[in-house]
Amino acid sequence: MKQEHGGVVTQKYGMVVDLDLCTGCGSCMVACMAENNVPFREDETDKLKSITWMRVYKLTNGKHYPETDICYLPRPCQHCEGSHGHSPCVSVCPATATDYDNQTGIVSQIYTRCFGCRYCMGACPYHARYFNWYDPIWPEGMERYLNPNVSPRMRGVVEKCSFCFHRYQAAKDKAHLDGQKEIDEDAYQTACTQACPAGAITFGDLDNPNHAVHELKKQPDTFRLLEKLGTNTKVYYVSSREWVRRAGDNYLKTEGLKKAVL
Amino acid sequence: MKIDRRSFLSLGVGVAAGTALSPLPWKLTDDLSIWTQNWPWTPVPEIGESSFVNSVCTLCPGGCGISVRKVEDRGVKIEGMKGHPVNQGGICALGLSGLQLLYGPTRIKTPLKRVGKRGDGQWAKISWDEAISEITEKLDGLRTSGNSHTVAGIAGSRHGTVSQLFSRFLTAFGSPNFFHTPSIADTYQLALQHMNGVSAAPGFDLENADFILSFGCGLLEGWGSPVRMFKANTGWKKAKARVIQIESRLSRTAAKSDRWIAIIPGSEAALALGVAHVLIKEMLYNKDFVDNYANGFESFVTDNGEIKKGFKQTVLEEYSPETVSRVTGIDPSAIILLAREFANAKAPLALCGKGQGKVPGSLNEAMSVHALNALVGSINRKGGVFPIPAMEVQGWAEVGMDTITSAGMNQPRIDGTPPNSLGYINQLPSAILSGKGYPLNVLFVLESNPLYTMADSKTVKDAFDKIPFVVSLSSFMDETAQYADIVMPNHIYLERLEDAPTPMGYNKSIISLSKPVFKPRLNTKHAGDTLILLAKGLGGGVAEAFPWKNFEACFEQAMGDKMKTLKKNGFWVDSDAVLPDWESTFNTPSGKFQFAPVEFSPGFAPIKIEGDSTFQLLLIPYETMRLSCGYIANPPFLTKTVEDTILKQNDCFIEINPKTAQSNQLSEGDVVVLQTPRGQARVRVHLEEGIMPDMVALPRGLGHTAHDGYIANKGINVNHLIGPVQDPVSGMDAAWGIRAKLSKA
Amino acid sequence: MNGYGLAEQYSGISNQRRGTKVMDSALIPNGVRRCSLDKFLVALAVVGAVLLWGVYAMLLCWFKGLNQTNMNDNYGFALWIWADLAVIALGGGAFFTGFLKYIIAKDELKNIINYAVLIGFICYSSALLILAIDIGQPLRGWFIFWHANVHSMLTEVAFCLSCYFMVLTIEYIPLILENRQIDRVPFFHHLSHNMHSTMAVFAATGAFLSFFHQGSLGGVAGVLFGRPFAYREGLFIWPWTFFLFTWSAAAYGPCFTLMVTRITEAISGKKLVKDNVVELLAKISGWMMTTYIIAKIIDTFYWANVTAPSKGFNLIDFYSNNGFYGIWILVLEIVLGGIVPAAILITDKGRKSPIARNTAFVLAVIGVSVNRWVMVLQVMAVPIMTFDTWALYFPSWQEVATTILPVAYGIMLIMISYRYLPIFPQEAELNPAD
Amino acid sequence: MFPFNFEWIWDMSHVVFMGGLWYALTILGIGMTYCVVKSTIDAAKDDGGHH
Repeated sequence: MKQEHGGVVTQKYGMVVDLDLCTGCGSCMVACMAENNVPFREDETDKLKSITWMRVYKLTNGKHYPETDICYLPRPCQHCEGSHGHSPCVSVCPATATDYDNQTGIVSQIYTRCFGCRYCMGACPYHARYFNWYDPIWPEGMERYLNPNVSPRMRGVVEKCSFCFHRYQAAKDKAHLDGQKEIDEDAYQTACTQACPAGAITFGDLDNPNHAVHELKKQPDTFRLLEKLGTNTKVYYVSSREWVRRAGDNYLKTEGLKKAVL
Repeated sequence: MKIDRRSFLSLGVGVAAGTALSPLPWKLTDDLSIWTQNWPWTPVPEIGESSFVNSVCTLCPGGCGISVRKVEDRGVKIEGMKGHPVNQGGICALGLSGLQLLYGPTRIKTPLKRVGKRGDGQWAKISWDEAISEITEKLDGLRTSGNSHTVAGIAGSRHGTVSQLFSRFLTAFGSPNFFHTPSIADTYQLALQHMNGVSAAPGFDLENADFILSFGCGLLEGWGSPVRMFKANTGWKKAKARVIQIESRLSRTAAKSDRWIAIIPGSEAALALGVAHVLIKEMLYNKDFVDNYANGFESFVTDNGEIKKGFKQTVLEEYSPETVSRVTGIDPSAIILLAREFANAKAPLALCGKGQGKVPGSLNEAMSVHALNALVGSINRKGGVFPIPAMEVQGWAEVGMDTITSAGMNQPRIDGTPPNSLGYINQLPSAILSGKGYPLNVLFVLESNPLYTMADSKTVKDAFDKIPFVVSLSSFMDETAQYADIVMPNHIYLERLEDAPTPMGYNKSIISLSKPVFKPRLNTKHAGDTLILLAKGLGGGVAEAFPWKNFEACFEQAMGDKMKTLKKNGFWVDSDAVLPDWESTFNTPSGKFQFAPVEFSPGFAPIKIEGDSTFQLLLIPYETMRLSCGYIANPPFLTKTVEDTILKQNDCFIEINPKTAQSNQLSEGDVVVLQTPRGQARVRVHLEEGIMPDMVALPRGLGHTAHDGYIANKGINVNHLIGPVQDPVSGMDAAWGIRAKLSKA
Repeated sequence: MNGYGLAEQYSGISNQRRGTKVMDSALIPNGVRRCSLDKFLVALAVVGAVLLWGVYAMLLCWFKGLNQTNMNDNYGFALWIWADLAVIALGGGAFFTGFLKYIIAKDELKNIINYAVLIGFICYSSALLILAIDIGQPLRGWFIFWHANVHSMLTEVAFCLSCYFMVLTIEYIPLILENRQIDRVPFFHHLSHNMHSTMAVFAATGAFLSFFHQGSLGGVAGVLFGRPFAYREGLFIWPWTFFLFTWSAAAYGPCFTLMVTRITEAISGKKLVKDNVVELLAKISGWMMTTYIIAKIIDTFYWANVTAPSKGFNLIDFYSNNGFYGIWILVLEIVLGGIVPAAILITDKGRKSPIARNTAFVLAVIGVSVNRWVMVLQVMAVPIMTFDTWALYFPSWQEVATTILPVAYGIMLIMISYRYLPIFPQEAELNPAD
Repeated sequence: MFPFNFEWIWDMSHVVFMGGLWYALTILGIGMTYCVVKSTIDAAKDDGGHH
């Protein structure tokens, strides 16, 4: 149900990613880079220094040919709620440069506030946070495509997926102007959701019964990444393959796969 | 005043304390932090009025509608166009990166004339007038000396107005040598010609099929129209349709399929016929279709009295599951199961064309697969395959044939094929190098990059060396442009007016309108306008064939009454087209579907790839959505998504089964020399369970030597290692791999 | 106070010894012997060269950014943060010795407290310098104070660290003021005296601050509930590592003070602190270490059997399938770097034997350094998502140089302080003029 | 760190944490002020008393 906080309707934005549909094509990654002015360098093959707010992981079932199997898993920031907004990264940031927005459930990052201590990166088990090791440089002329709704980051700060928060702001402003109390599901969609050619990503208010994600997250084959850590993420994954669901968390050898309880 | 130590100390302390207490250090600290938040070298995008302009993406032949977000006159984002029938709002990673091509450093800014040695990259900037007059002078000389046929043109495609204008230019000039970049679509067209008796492209009603038997098609790797394929795949998952992928490598398509059947590559046709064997033997085929609407199933007597084996007899005699199993490496029981499932499905559909279908491939294979569809009646019906007639330009007047033109057009094509054939670009280099026939004097290259995309790039380059004058109309400084004598840069797709014709495999005729979203940013010219200017410069009959003021006029005439719809919707769909039936659509001599065309019948004649037994491994190229391997090279964003198991720094990786690696004493990351009969390259080893033992796979799309630092010199171009293999039936390239060996570097 | 008094007590003894007149003798404390100025300057220059190398690397990091390091998005915390945590643990000798002297009134420790303070001062100033290099935006580093998030352990670290550094400065100033020339200025003479008399208050404040910042440094890793290797349950807002870090700093810090003292003695060729003082501090340190290591073992046991399994990890998962972090590192930390030195230092025999004692100091320093290493770098290395892999890292030369920089700086400060300030009250007595 | 910073909330965490901080800073400040002032006075006395 929708939450009311002091008369204000609050949302809990989240995603349901259908891994059966995801083909690992990379559209979500590029859509995100293009939308959010993510910088690039000549050599981006060191994936530990390559900023990809949305990253598609390749999972394998570890079996030999020809029983081997592959699954692709897009990983945006999981926008952990933890318990009561105590997400792993927000609680550790010394300068209040990242925040859990109770209004939307979005974990924000204030680039001009961040002074680059990288504690949040250490706190995040999903490697969803990226540091600007280099000055962002666009080849001459290419800075023309930069999106004015998202400020390019400077060297020395941490950045990450914001669930395209600027789109939320735009949608909110528009809803306000139109005299609407609520933001329509269509009015606010992330760039990756919109781009996904397989329609594998669904985005919306997890608490709003009118939004598709509300029901999708209750599917039987749903899981979240590292649920045991108590990160309480807002990105749900669906897979019909058991080994994929099991890859979502760590299990002791003696342990069976937890049935999705919701 | 005497300055003793004490007063000096006091003064120092005083100054320090005074400074500390003044607002100065605090103000400075604050200012410094504000400065770091606004570093002048970190760009601040300008704000402004935001708008969306619809167009079509022509970076690949997929023909997806796009919606370009603009802020004032800047393009800031490309998104999929909602409601476009091909992609329905979806968009691929390459399409999303388009603005990096528009604004990227690899664009050619102005016409160029080579000044240094070929390929050295030394250019003089010239004006458009200079470029046009220099070329027309040269062409005029050839034309008047009766050598008009020694001019050739290579286009990226043979469809679309610009390509047809290009072809028209060569015709009017008097040269039969129009070439295009071939693909599986050409082979399919031949299959349809032989078996359906029509000259058409194949349309697959994928969305309504419920059992997809894919013979190595990279359905999720860019086969057909990529985004449409993703959408179709999602539809299959939701409708619980089944996809069986027959492929030697666990591609993304294989991984997403319901069953992956690894096959010895090159034996796909045998499997198709093995499946046909089971269908026939177990009477699982569509009797109605086979008995009433098909010919050549049973043995028959030809016009000249020969008894020709029918399809049934051939298949029953030669393609038992056991026989097929030996060739394909697939268990007989798996073949039988597959056949039964295929037959029992409501709307089964078999497809072929390896990977993206960049290589035309074996005609035998295409016909065997097509025959499989026929057996189950999946021809010209919902969920099946049906012909999509090619759309010819209607509005243009016939090219007038003056004496020079007809003389030139009566010359044989340089590749030795009949004047009106599709042309075998794969045979062009050897034809040039063999010295038989006539030499080529001028080559025009439009929207294609043969020096990169054609197999055996070294030979292609040698052939280029024999052509004294190469003109590139590329927008980018690609390998071919770099090797040209004159570059007349085309507008980039977002700056130009053109049409995107029906993409390969799409089940309706469709034209999408590419309109100039941006004013041309550089001193470039629409290739259509360039061609018109060249024609006008040549005067005479050539100019008469190009009566238009500019390309826009030419285009509007070509589109005719579709123009209104195009302008309104951004696309035109042949919505009146009725699904062809079995009764009236086979245009063969018998009026029926031909299982065994008189010319030949489908069978399994394996394509012999190059290399002897000293090369113990098989090298196959593979394609991925994250590497653009055609005329367009990877933009930086796309390259950023390439996994570090494919590219690490400048090294690319071969995929190899751990078992094979072990027997070669190789482990993950090892640097090795990959050697084939065509060449060798330094690569690194990536162990991958998802590939058949004794094989190595290398991605297409790497190893550029031109373009910018974001893609150049990364990895190797698989075309350096693979040579073309001529299909014995179609004459087109059918190389699916090459034998190879590895040695430690 | 006594330190002051002692200096005065020996002020009558001339340092100008027959045949060894030193050019800067006016600055050298009375009654002690120092090498020639030339020799001193040459040594200073050698260390200074290393320092300059470090400064060059530091400037590279500041002007070109942290791409000069081999850190990456998996290793946001690396060598520097380890160095930071290690020097602060090792510098813990200052607060704990101060605590013992001023609060518990172990008066003998006055003979080593100066050096403990100096070492502490060096360690803490180094830590602050390293932090200033480590952050991506040094010019906005002060946002940690200005925009403080009071829930962050790092905020607690920053505040307590800075405050405690002020305390150390306050403790170090009187020592500087005791230089013969400075002492001649009446104001400084009195300031030194007055600061000494107020020192207990400062020391108490220092101990209070130290408790929190040492602890919060432990908390930095312990609160990471996204990192099962680091995460610990705890008391209120503080994970067990909070208390373990404070405790270990108190236990191991004095060992570092004693080790550096021993090294100083070896280099100067003089006995500087009497054995009974050393043994007293070693004994206290030994017992602290004993209790600490018991607590650490209990913590490890609980974590291995309860905390980690609840997150889906077995202990061995943290120590296998990688090329570096084997179970050996746990043995090194707890047995060799904990149980062994503790056992040596709590026995009379062990303490009295210089070899055993010094070995224990070294092992202890290694032990606590390994603990801090593990709590920073292994935390980053252990894969968490099942499809992650171990991330190993090797520092760049810039990181190494900037980490050595404070060492060089420390050596120089010790050289200068030792030469010109009466650091060791017992020096003159132990090394009589003739 | 000051109540006028916008992150500041009047809650337990801020009061305890910042309370501790300002408490420590106050002690250090007062302590040092005392030392400096007293030393100035002492030095002045010395001057008067023909040191």
